Amino acid sequence: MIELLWSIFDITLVLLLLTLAWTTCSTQDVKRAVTLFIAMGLLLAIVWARLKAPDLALAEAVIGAGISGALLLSAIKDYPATTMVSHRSSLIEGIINSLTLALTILMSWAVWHGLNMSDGIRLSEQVFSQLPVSGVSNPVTAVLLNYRAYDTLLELAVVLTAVLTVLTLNEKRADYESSSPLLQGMTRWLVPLLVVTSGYLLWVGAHAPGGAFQAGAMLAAAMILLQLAYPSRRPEFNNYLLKILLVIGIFTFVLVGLWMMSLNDDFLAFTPAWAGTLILIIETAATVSIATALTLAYLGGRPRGWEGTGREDTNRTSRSITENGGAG
Amino acid sequence: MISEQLLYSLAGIGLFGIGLRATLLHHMLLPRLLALNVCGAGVFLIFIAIAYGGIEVMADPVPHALVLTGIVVAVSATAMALALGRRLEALNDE
Amino acid sequence: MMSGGASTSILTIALLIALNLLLLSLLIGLFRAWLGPSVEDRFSAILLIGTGGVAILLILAILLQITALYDVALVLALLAVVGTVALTQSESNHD
Amino acid sequence: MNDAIIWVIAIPLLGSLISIIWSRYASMIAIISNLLALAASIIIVAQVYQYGPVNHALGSWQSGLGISLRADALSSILLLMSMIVISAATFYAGAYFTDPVKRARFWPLWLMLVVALNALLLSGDLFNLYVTLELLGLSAVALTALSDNRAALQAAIRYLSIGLLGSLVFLAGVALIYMGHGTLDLVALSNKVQAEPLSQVAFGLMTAGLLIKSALFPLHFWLPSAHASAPAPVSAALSALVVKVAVYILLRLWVDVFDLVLTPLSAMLLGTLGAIAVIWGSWQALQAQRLKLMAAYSTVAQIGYLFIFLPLIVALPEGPVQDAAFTALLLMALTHGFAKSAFFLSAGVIQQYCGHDRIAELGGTARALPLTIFVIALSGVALIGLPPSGTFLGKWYLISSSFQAGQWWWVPVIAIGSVLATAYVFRILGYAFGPGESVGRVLNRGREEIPALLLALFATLILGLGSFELWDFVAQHSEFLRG
Amino acid sequence: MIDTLAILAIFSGLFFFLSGSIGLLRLPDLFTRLHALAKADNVGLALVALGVIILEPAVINGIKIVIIWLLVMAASAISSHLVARHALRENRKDD
Repeated sequence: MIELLWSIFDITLVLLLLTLAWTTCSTQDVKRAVTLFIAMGLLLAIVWARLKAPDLALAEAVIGAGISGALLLSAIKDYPATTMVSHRSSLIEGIINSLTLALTILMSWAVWHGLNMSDGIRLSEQVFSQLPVSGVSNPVTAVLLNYRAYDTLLELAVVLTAVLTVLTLNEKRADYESSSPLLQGMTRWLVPLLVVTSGYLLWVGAHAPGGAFQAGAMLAAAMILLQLAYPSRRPEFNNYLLKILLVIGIFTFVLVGLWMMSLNDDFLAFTPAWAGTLILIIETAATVSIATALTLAYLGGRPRGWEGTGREDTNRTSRSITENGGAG
Repeated sequence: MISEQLLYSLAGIGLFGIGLRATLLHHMLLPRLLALNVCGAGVFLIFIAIAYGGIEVMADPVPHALVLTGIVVAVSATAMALALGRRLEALNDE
Repeated sequence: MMSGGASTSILTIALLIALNLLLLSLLIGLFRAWLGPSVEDRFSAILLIGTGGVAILLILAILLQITALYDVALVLALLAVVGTVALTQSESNHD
Repeated sequence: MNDAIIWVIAIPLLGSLISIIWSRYASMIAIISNLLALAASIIIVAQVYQYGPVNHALGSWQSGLGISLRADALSSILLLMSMIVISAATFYAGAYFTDPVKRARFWPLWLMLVVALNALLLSGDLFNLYVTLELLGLSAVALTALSDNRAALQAAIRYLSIGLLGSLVFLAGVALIYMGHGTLDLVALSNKVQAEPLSQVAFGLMTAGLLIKSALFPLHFWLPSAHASAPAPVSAALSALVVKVAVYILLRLWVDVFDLVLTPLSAMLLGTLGAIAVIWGSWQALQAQRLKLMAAYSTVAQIGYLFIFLPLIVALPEGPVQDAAFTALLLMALTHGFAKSAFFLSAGVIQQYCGHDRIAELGGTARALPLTIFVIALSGVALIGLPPSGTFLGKWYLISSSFQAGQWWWVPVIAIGSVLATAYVFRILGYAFGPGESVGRVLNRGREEIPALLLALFATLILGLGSFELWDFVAQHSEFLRG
Repeated sequence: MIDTLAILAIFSGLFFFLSGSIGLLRLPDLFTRLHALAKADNVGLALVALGVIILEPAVINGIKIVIIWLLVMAASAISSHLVARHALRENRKDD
């Protein structure tokens, strides 16, 4: 009975997810697609929770419901066209359809074989056996910031690269109109709550689901909400400070890694006794950087005076020599 | 074999396929970006499905960490693509 | 926590039925998102997924005995607001 | 002891961060960090030469749980090549970007590209490869978009979405591998992977993802526009390095990890695609109206040559003959890297001088920019495969191993490709030496021309004449995984 | 006994959830739909949360659930307001 009920739940959830994905990808209206995509993000958070991945459910709840929704929605305004008809010929469409179908079947076949191959333990035994010397008791945080900390370092570099590109390409979006007083009233108590929750997630990450990314994204959501509620009363940040906030995460990470290399021979080889503290320091710095990066990405471009030369206004006219070097 | 693993990893493959198809079909940036995100969600679902070990068993934390990294990368790439599209629109308007 | 034999399984079954019914209510709500016709109808469907999602997470937390899912529910509740604000604000300033 | 392997990644990363904050001194920071990283890469090559493959377990965790960085002959040589090309392009870029705003935007992203290249070449872990691929893809797209015109942005958007698709397909393969084998470490995997359905499909997915990134025909469609519309130093890095490191991962996976999965038939298929790429790319290069577009199509062709080696390596018996083919492949990749970057840098000089890069209107440039045209001619020598360039030796071995493997049909492909390459190189030289508007004085743009010249000399002389050292080195130290 | 109470609370919550969803699907226009959804979902979530609190032994988690419930209450009030306002504005624009 219990098994059966779980199965019904699982199958319904999966079908719902697939249907949402399909409608997201095949609807004709961009706005509708984005709305459905946000719904799919919420549903994914439930799927992660169901599959006992609370860390991911947290991240998906912040990202799917908040950040990427806000990013995509503000982007819709940048595009004049709102329909998404594909212009492929029916022949090419047929080829694409049969190719993807074949690939899907092939992969399903592989998975069918593959699930029986592994012992099902994989790396988890190692992860748990080394947990006492990793400095944290949440295994996912241990993987992210100790065993595979290098991946996380490069991931922060990816975030930085993306936000640098955003800052390079565009100037900040024009401000919205004023918003409703009710929204502003809500913002007044919601933003502190978001900030407190962010701090809580950062702190709790050591021994329970949570961590730098969830906390950073939460903080960014608070900033985005402020921006939405008080569009005109925008705080003038010192750009120099912003730049430091943007890079401090990776900077701390690399420096700690190198310091540990000087002590323990290997890059990022934390001394077990200090590992907990060091991880918390790195995570705090990373939270700040991620929050700054996501907020800047939402703003859509560089704030005034970002490049420090006072020449931003002439940017649009100063073209490089490669102007006529466009591809055919 | 755990049946949830099979079900959810097949669902992941399904999402991957739907996303892949739409990525190849669409020309425009925004639909294509949504499709790529769906595609990525599919891959992430495969990872998490195989990490699942049953109601009473601790899940394998390694795929969880990998997917967390993947989600961050996906969000960054989305933000970057949107910025490129915005700049292109601005240039088109000039 | 669930204590003892028979009542535990009855409780589990009851919770599972509740879980399935909640999912059903999400399904019905999503039908509205699919039908539309207006943008606002889709927004309201998202509102429903937000609230229903919180309820599902609460029940999953008991069933799977992962207390961290309360945090997820909290975060979902918080962020659903931000999402809705983003939806309505960015839309209403459309020119 | 083996810290150089960290410094080669950490230095450009720190340089990138510092150049964001002190953007005024960004050029200086970039040059210094590049030179330091170059020194570190030389140390790595020396270490590999002396002691064999280098291994650095990050975080001191046993590999499997943690990530390992590894360098062997193949990766360290490619690392050195990439650092030499990058350093030359760095000096070049210091003079190329005159606008301080543009320069401030360029350096952090450029250093991030260096981080990505080096991290990718040294990575010994499948998921880490995915992250480095994404970092590489995003920074390459960002640099392409720096041209800031419509063509460049359209190319960048296409480049980005194709690149993302490629890495997601790759990641799907990684997921299947983890499902079946429970590890992501390349060494551990090389002992576990058998020819069973899961590994075959995973292998196919990873190969497909990387083929997109390495622009093998018919998946090359995104390359010409992106490489042709990027700023010149970026084009040089994209064509010479970014495409090539994708081929590097493919080779690593094929030869070291999936050697049991790779069937002669699939190798033959890829070889055939390579052959088509050689002819089609060369033909398109001959048709191209613009210098940089021509170079981009030539890259498509040159990548094709690398894939022709694959069925040969699979067919040849293990031992010195196979090693020779392997080394020849490496030699071709290196020579093309140096030659193509020199070519793009020179094309950039011409573009700045003429204000365009239309081939038909290049008349008179040979008199105005003699050194640059000389560099183009030199790299042309390498692209065609004339002695003493490295390509000559590479093609020589390609032909001889074709006969040894009994696959003579590659020989006419190579011949046609070389004839077409001769045609497109001489077409440019013909226009360049042709009559044009009278130009005043002979221009001297040392800071841009000398790096290009050095790269071209590497391609033609040093690699050609010093190839026997390379031969020894690779023969002795290619046991990255095989142990 | 306690379990029965919890199940009772959760199932009466479910009733509200389902009626909210059906309302969203069947009611004639946006504003009645929004009204039904917000009211029903809030009561529904309150009851489900009550049930979960009964089952949850740790006090801290109980407090968390109360916070979640309060949040969702406030959020859905504001969200429905924003969606409705948005609908009004858009309609005005169309006129």
